[in-house]
Amino acid sequence: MSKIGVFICHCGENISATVDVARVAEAAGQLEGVAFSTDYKYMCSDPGQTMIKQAIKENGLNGVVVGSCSPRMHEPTFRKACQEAGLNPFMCEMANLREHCSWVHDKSEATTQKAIDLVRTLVEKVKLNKPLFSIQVPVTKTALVIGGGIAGIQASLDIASAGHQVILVEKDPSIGGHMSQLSETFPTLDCSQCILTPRMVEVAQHPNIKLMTYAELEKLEGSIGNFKATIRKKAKSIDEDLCNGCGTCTTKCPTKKIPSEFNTGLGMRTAIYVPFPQAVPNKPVIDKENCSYYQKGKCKVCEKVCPTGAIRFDQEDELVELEVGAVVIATGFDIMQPSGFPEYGYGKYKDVITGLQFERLASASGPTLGEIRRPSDGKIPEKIVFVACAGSRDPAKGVPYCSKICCMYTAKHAMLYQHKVHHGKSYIFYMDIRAAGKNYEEFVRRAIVEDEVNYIRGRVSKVYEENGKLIVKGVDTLLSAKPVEIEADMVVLASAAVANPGAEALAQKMHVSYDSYNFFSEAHPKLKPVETNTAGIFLAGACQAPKDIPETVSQASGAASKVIILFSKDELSRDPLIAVVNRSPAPVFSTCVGCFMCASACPYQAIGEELITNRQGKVIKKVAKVNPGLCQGCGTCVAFCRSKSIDIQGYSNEQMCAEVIALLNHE
Amino acid sequence: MSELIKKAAALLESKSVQVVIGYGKGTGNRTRTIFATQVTECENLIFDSRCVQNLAVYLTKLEIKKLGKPAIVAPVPVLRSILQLAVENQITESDLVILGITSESELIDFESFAAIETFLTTHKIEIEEKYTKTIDAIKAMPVAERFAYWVKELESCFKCYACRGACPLCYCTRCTVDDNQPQWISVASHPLGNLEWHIMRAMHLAGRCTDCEACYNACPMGIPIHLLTKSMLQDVADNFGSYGPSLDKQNTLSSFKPDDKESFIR
Amino acid sequence: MKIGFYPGCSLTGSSREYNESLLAIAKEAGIELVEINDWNCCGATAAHNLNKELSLSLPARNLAIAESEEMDELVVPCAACFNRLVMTQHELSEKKDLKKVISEKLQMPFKNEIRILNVLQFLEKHIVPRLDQLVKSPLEIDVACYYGCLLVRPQNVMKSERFEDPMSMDTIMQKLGANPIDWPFKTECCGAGFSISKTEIVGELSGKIVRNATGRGAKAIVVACPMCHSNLDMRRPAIDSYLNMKMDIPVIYITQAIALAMGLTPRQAGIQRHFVPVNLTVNR
Amino acid sequence: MTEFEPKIIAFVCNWCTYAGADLTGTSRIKYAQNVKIIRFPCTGRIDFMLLLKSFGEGADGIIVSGCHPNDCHYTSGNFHARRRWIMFRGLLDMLGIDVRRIQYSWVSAAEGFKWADIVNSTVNTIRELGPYTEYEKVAGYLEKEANQ
Repeated sequence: MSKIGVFICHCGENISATVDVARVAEAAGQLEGVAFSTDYKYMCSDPGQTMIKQAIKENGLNGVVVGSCSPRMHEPTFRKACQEAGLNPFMCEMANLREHCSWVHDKSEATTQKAIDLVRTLVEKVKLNKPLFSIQVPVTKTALVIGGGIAGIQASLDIASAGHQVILVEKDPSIGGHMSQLSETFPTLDCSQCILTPRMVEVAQHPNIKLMTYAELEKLEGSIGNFKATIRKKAKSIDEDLCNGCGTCTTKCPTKKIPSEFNTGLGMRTAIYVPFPQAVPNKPVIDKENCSYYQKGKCKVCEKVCPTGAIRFDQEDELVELEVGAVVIATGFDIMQPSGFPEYGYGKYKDVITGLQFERLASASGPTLGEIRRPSDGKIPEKIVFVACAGSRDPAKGVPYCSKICCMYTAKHAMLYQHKVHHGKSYIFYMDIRAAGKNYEEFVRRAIVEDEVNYIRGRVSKVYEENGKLIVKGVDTLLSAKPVEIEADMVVLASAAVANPGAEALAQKMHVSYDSYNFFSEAHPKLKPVETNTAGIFLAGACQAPKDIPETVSQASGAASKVIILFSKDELSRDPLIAVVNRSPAPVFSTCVGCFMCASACPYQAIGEELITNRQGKVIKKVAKVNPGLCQGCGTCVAFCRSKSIDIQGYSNEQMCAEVIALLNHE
Repeated sequence: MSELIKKAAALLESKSVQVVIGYGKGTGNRTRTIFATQVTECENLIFDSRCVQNLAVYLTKLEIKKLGKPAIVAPVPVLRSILQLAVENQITESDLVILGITSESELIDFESFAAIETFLTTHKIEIEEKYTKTIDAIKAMPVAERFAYWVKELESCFKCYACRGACPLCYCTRCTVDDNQPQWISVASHPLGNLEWHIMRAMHLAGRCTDCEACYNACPMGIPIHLLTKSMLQDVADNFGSYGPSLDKQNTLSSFKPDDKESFIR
Repeated sequence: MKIGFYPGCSLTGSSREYNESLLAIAKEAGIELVEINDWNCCGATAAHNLNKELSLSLPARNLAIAESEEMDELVVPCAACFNRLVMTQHELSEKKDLKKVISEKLQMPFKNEIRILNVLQFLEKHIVPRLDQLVKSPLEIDVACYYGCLLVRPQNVMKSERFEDPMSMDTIMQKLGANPIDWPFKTECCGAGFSISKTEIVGELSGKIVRNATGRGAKAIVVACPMCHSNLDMRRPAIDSYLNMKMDIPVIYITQAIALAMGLTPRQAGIQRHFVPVNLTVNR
Repeated sequence: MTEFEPKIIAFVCNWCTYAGADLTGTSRIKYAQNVKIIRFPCTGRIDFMLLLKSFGEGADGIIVSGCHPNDCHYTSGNFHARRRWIMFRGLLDMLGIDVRRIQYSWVSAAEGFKWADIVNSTVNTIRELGPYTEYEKVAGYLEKEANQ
């Protein structure tokens, strides 16, 4: 006999403002099999949970329905409360009265009626729930960190320092990421490389970190605690054990005019190259696309000059399979492609550059050794215009969001320029100045007051060249409210921060969600900012959304601590919501007829064969069998099975049918 | 078909098989299935154009399996069913001997299921024009009229399940129509139950049906249920390329292509 | 396929040459443009600031007539008319309730499904594919393609990717043998509706456009909007007075350029109707 | 006479559309009350028999929604579902069951607006089509018998 308890939450006023919660509780109380029904202001609060526990004990409830927020929010909370009261946690279900009802409808009879319908539906489901028991699986205590920028470096160091193994995979020849390209950092103006490179070296030397550069994730299978990752180690054409990083090859390589990625095309590199002097590992790779030997079959100069004989032209990509228990994604961001704003003439005029290019110009290790010289003729620009929000906050450019870092780095750029070119004039066109952060506003003030940077509130409509000058047409919306034109020597675009071009494909490989801009989605915007929806995969840094260095480092440490928590136990419990093949009395044994269409449909190869034998050991029947360690509970097999011989716990055929019938039959 | 009789008798004689499933003379001008377990019974075997039952249906029946290893008289439609049953892991090559018969009524041996597949590549399933025309005509009706047409057609169904019994691919130990936990399909033979039953039957044959028409031939009320499976065959061809059983091709519904095309999902 | 044609007021008045040249090239390409019957004002300039329902009903009536005449596409050469018709179609397809209201006012069936083409879209779809055969005397001159504001906006409705730096007219002009110059004033404001009320503003804004085009070596400005044409051509005295010099660069419609390249006579292209004399044969 | 309020049932996957509908809620985007959601782990789990059951139980319309192609949490459940829907839709169409009454869609966890749009446009479509009386008549046969 069902004895179901129904608990309707007001969620403060979030639900009760549009749903008559008392009526919902009353209506639920009249449903067959409901032994207890009530409403309360905050079900998830301590008194709310106590109320549930008491009701379970006092009324001998064998099922619970909580009508409150989304189960994606509090299902674990209420299941745990039930468990503490001695009820199997899987006998608790949630009706989503907030996200799917009170928040999306106005106050009305229909809204209350819908809430009643949702509760009734879940009551009918829970009547058919069966006690289930978590599955224990061992944990592989090795973490995979993807991306070797500051986020990946921080996460790796934290996990490794807690005593766990880390494999850090970086697609470029060196770790360091965007931070290694920056000149100085706001708001302290300390040199980016000076604070980053010690961390890079630490990664290289840490006994628990295995570094794989020039490598990318090819495939990820399995689930939390037991992932199997396949990494493609791209051929570096170098025997890393032999190479001693002397650099002779890079100085002798005859192909010298390749735009350097590290210097954002403002400097050149050779075909065999180390991206920058402080690279980790400090060993070169051959860029096959540009190498004369690979392209034309002649040269091999590097091989001739290499003192250790480390060049390997026949090296091929290598696929490495790794067992890992957790994954941290730290793949960072990219900046909007120049084709995004033809009206600013990027690509057409050499002296229209991006903010990242300006970083290289201002960097002591950059192509101009830190002098601000414009790319076209090497002259020191007398007048620079900075365009904030180049692409950002502009739905027409596909970037309606704020890129968050540009206000600060643009102030920094103007400041650095003023420090280096005292008589120069700098202008910043901006929409708003967003300087929320410790010492940020003070920093911007300094740029305005002390360094006399001219801030113009308005947008730039066009940049074009006339008589050797870049004419910047914009509008000053504050004082004059008139169009302004500035004749500049150089224009710096604070191009929008966008997701990496490979982000979508990577997300699909790992089956994590991503948003409409291809940034990875966190599991909850407030309470689970470093988790993804896929258990065991965590996020760090700008791959989730644009963020600055301190924020990135904090999130990386957050992700690391989540991994360390996961690794703190030898086994972890998994929800037992998996598929099961039925059993029936002899002579049928199971209604499964062994067509194995389920097996070919299963995305996890979780379905195998089972031979049913009689007492003499003779095979009577061959049926499907689900491997509970591999099954992830998608239920694709269930919908396939013609004879309904395979079913999924927690979403069983009976439960789903009961829900359909209950949902559609009111009164 | 003295050659067929000779061959069948030899198989029984040598104890290579224990039973020969074939066609025999029935009452009047009709034929019936015979199960020859003795050499002498082989003389009753016949084969002519009247032999349209799909004998493959017996291969999965428990009562027949009890008789021992069978040899089966297999004209083209039966061969298709045998191949599909092989795809679905219901029979293995060592389980049976196939007495194949070509469309020219000549005997043909098959060493393996693969050989059947090769043979069938020259005997592809083709939906006759009279059927495509009927299907097109039905699809051209306004939706309400079409629905009324089928409700009327299905009205005479009294759920005898002859269609299920005749279909070589309906071999489930327990049919979902008989499942009452949950009650998937309304039990009685009223319009809703009939409609649900025939939708389920057709869907369960989606991408599997080999177009033998055994279901239609078996229906005592002459309901054109084969039009449903034929229409689905067309859908398979239109959406996923070719149809027909194949050993190395995955079943239509348990496989997919990432770029499968449709036009109705928003 | 039946292609409808909505001329609007300008094409029957101040920009008759636009009308003449469009029909001439369509005829030359063997395309019939059927003028919709009993068309009415598109409601440009004033209506959408004064009366929302009226501003939607006016264009909607034209669309409904085109539908009733079983047209698949409707060509609207005037950029202002085009903007009103497209905006109406967009708004009514987004807001079903509003569409119901407007349909009732129209008192005729209205599906709101006709494809509306501006002149550039029409040319790209129907004329450009036939240009290879039709161009008889290529226009080997430097031209400045001027788009103005309404042809490519608003971005979210027009879905144009390069709305700040459009290229479609440039591509067509290239096909005619001309050399479209790279210049930054393609979408700058010409002064538009101030043409009559505040002519001196037009003088300044259009003046900058004319000066830049001339300065970059263009021998003609090519337009696709009657309003742009009026301001750049008719308001030349105001322009000259702002610039303090006499500008003689002619302003032609893209359809006229095509007509000339097709070898039609200047009169067939209607170029005798301009204020600034057009003589494109100079550097042949 | 009161306006016809369609009964619409939505079968959605847990990872994309259910989360997308949650986002509709957190974004406070309003939609019609007529649609009620049942949560499935994956579109691959959604049995066509449940859709049939819904019409039998009096649904006027159905929404089936899950992750976009390539985005399935379980790799390929939605691809399998898509094939099944293609076949099922063809069969229903052949039988004269009004396929306009089943709206299939891909709504990701980030598409709160799209979910509201799918709901509202489906409610509008079903409102225009009216109650599914043809099917009700067939289904109602049972009740009539029971009442006698």
